[in-house]
Amino acid sequence: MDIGLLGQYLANGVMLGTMYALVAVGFTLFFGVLDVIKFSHGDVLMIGAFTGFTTYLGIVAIGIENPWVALVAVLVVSIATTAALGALIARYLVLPLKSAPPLNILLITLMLGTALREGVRLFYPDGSNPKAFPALLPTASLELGSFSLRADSVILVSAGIAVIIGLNLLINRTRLGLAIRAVAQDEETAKIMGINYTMIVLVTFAIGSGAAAFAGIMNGLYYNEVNFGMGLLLGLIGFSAAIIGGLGNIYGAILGGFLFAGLQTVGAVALPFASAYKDVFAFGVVIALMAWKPTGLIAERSSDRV
Amino acid sequence: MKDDVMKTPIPVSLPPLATGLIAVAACAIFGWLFLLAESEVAVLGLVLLAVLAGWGAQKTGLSATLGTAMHQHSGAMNGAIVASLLAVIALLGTEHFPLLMLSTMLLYLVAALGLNVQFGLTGMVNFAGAAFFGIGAYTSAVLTTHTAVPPLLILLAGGLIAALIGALLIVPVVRTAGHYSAVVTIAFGVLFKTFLEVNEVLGGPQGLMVGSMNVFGWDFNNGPVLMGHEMSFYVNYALLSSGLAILAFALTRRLERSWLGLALDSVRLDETASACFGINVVRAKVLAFTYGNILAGIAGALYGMMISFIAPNSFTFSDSLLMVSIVLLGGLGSLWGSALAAVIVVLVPEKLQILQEYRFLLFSVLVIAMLLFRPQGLLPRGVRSYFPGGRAQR
Amino acid sequence: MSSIKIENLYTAYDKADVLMDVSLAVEPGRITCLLGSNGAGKSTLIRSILGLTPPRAGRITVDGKDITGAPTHKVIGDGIACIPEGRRMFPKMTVSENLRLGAYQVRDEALIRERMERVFETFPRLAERRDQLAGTMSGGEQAMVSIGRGLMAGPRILLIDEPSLGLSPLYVKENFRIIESIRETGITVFLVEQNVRQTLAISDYGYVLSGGHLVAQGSAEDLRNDKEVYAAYFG
Amino acid sequence: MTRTASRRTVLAAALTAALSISLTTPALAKETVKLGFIGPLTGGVSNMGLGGRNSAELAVDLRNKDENAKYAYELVPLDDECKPNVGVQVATKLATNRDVAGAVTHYCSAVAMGTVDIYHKFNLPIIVWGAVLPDITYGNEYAEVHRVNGTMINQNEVAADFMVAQGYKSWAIIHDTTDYGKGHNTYFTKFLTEKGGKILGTFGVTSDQQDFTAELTKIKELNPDVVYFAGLTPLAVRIRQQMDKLGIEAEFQGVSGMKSDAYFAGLSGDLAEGTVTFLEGAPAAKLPGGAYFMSEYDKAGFGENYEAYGPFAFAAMNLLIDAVEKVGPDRKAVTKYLADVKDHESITGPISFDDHGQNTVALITKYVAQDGKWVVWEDSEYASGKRQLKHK
Repeated sequence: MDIGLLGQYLANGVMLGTMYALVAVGFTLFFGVLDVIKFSHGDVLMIGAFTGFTTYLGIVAIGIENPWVALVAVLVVSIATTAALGALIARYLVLPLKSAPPLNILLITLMLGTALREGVRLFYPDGSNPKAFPALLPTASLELGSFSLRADSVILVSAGIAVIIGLNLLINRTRLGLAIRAVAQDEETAKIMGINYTMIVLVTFAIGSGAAAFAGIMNGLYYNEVNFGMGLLLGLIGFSAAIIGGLGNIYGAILGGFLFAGLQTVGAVALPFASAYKDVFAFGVVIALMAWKPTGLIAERSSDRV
Repeated sequence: MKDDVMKTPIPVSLPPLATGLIAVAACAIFGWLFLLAESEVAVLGLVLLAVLAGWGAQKTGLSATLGTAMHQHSGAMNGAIVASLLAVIALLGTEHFPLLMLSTMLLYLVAALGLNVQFGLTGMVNFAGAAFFGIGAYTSAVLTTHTAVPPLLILLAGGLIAALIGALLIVPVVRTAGHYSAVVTIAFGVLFKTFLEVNEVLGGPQGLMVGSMNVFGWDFNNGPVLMGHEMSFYVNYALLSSGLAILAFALTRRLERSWLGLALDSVRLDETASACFGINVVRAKVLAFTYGNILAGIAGALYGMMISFIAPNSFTFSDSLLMVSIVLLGGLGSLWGSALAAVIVVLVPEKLQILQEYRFLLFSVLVIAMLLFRPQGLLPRGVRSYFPGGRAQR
Repeated sequence: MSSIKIENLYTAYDKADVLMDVSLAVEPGRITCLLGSNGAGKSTLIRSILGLTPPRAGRITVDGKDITGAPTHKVIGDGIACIPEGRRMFPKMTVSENLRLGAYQVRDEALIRERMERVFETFPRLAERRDQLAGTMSGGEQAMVSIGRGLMAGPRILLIDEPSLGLSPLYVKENFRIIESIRETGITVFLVEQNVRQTLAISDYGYVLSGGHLVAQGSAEDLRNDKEVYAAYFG
Repeated sequence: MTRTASRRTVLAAALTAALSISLTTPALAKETVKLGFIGPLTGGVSNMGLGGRNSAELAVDLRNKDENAKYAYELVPLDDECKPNVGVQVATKLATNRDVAGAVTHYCSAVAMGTVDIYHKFNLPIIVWGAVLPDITYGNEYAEVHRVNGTMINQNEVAADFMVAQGYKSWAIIHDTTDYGKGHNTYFTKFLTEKGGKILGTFGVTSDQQDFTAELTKIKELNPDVVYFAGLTPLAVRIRQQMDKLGIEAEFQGVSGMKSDAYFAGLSGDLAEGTVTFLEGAPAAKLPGGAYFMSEYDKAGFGENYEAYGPFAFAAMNLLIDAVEKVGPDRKAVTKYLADVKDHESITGPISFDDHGQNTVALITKYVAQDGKWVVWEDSEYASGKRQLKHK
């Protein structure tokens, strides 16, 4: 295999890994503050993508043509809507079930995911078919032999990594982040410190969901297509990535995301059996990894959250 | 499908046993009507009735009386429940479809009981229930088409193979806990389905035919003739599924109330403490995991024969979720809860067929509502009680 | 100078009452202690004041302001701070971050820095270890962090829950000395303890809680000398 | 009231728990005959199922408006979720309902394979409207089972012929791992190899896959003339889009499952331009009945498009109704009538069933994407030479 192709695979993998990592970070945040898995995360991502798509249609309808203006509007509206949705989910579905068996939250959010998905499929105009997400980024491409790198991919990956770094700084360097970490480590003591627990939980869910919306838009801009089922597998993979990395640890989520992307790419191109086995391969490795490192690659120590 | 789905206010003065028997009879009649209900009006009416009855039973203390009845007269009550199940099957007699649904429900219950031992007792999550169910079904497909193994043995083989393949997961499942083991089973579920689809040997995405059940020359795909009337061939499957469900129920109950059950409970509550008391945590987990998979495998094997055609699409992650919902909706560790939830999870989406494409939306909203209003499950498990010999009482 | 007044308080977990008809007053500028054995309901009382376990009935006022059942962060906002039982570090945070959290509701960064310096003066050991993770410190050091954290908020009233629990006698003595010095700065202290002798030695007034009921009260000196109470409750 | 409206009513009724809904049509003197429809109404391929359901519904509604119809028809639509076990359930439900005289069933082949036994066992005459696996009709001797659409055999033979004639030499194949995608792959590979085409690589992908860059990068390395895709529209859209991302210049060739307007709705710019695909049956728009179907479908105001197989569902339902009109709502009689169907006019071309109930006039129409529409090849500017398919 020549270097160009290798570079191409690498570029694909990085793109994929960035998206997975963004989703995984959300899982890790929710798990950190509330010890819960919010399984509707993938579908919230889909809602973010559809909100962005609808915003774009609206922008075009009022006659704004500039793609950068459209992009900003799409991002702002979709992240805000999805963040609000995340906070609502936390307030009305997750917090009320805190004292119930933890699996119930998993089930209720799974069901919510189904409801969101079905809702879009049934009530969004022609929702059961894929939608063409506009290409708002410059598409100039750099061709180096068999390696083709497009400007939009570069922008997307950079933006995605910037968001992850930003989230990391937010968690580790700000007063809000301090409160989030405090809640994650010891809810009750955090309250005693005067932290408004409910508010922090809602804000965390809003942040995680906003990140999902960003991932959704990124997905749309990259694949130029969104559909009602896009969140299902992404959610599943994001969850697996968060777990193999080690739950409650942002670095773990990032590691897990890139690892999963790598496994899929390797499974599809570098292994002797048919490429359709790539998911079998990727998930098989996940199982083996869990047997080897039962608490993830970056192990969660006693109460190492966020 | 019993206990709580009670209706008609009964004077509290009746002795618990009488109340209990009337309740069981009422549930049986209700179940029979619900299975037969076709029109949206009838279905809606019955659902409303059940909700009202459940609510009423709580309010009037009827459910407490029922609890007492189950507690004090377990022999009579269990007998009555089995009898009314048989009565419902007999009443349905020639009705193919309701019998098919009833059998499906019972088989899902068997699998859910297995999961309940994993989830509810031992605290091990398993999101690959449908995969183990599927392993059973595929085992029966291969064995009925390619071998002459007696079908009753095939059921056992289904359970055994499910346990064997499950053994591959034992290391990661035992070593991990909580969400980490959730991901192991989720990964396995996805892997299983994808493998079946990609692979050609087991029929690929197309699926496989499954031979019918056959006990000593009695082919289950021919309707039995009873007093000159030909019954639906599904009566065979309904009877066998009932037998399987009753057996699984009794066995699981027995397990729950034995020393072993106590050990599993303590593993769930505190692994470290259990280890301190000399409980072999690893062995307990291996046992619970295997037990659950065997039940799922056996149920799947019979399900495959009944449905007579299987494909990877029938054993997806979302099917595993249905099984998980049965366990959680019923209440973790609650066997009767699983029974009630199996009815809801299997039957309600089917009855919602009248809503066509809207049915899953409504179903998911319903489950969300149920979880919000009854976070501990519909019939939460009572405080455990250990009885030497495992007999009765609750 | 601030005070807490508790009137006819009932608090329950699930359906079982843990506190029954408890009334007491924490006088401004003094150390008021609450004594009682394990399970008497002492910590529940603290939780009730803080709003962690809202009372079922009764009234809690701080300087005349009703805080019954208010959310915890509001109670803290009213000038109350708490040094919780068992110290409760944020184990994966550094000493400075733990201290910083003590002043979570303080917005003035300069003030926070100033207070942190004062804590480091009081506990020079912490100054050396400000970047160490709290979870990796010894029990005694954690106790210092916990007390320091309580002071970071600059409270008017400080609730201290069993500061001697699980500490070596040397540290216990040191802690009580510091608590006594806290009073000197004008902070009202409500001290909950099992350690009768040392507690009464530094307190001004005391209450005795048993089985959820208040069974005795009096000045620290009276309680010290009350043979009956001693025999009945602290045997 | 139209069916769509009544469905909404049912939903509203269920949600508000209002019991008083009236679904009864105004009193008619006619006897009511129930006809079934089964397809995937939920899940990933529900767009196809809903399109089929709407079309079948339209056939029933139109006939009910006809004064000369002997019976009043009522549609019993059921959802098989594209899962064999659910399919067996609903097939049993339908087949054991004595009021149902016949049914138009299944889009998913695996489901149809699982249910044909049931129809045979309970003697319910059915017409398959979308499933393309040959074995559904050819794998058994059941008199009850018929199919109006062609099998994937016909389609791929025409496809291979046509593409080789266009001068293409080498192919890369992507197929989804469902029965649909794998089946198409099998037959296309067979016919293409026979006709001398060269297959450079075959890639299986899962039906919910989003990212194809790994497979496509490998395809880029293989450098084929054509990328053949066997699967449905959503994946086709993603693959075409990502081919462009990676700068793959090959011609894109599809199968019947992507002959949907959603292909254009899903693709930005002119990426769709020049894609070729194949569909069984005559082009609906060209037959007199086809134009009528399209305008009536628009008028009925369904929320979803009729998609590639809607016309088949419409044709199948009409055929079934014709049978009932002729011989009455008796299952045996309907089965017997269907066995002898020869050159029955339909919007997808004439229908003639062979011994296995398979429509033998499996006309295959070639389509090319031109200016955001699927245009019949012979009418296109590509055929006339005004435009060129992609040749490297």
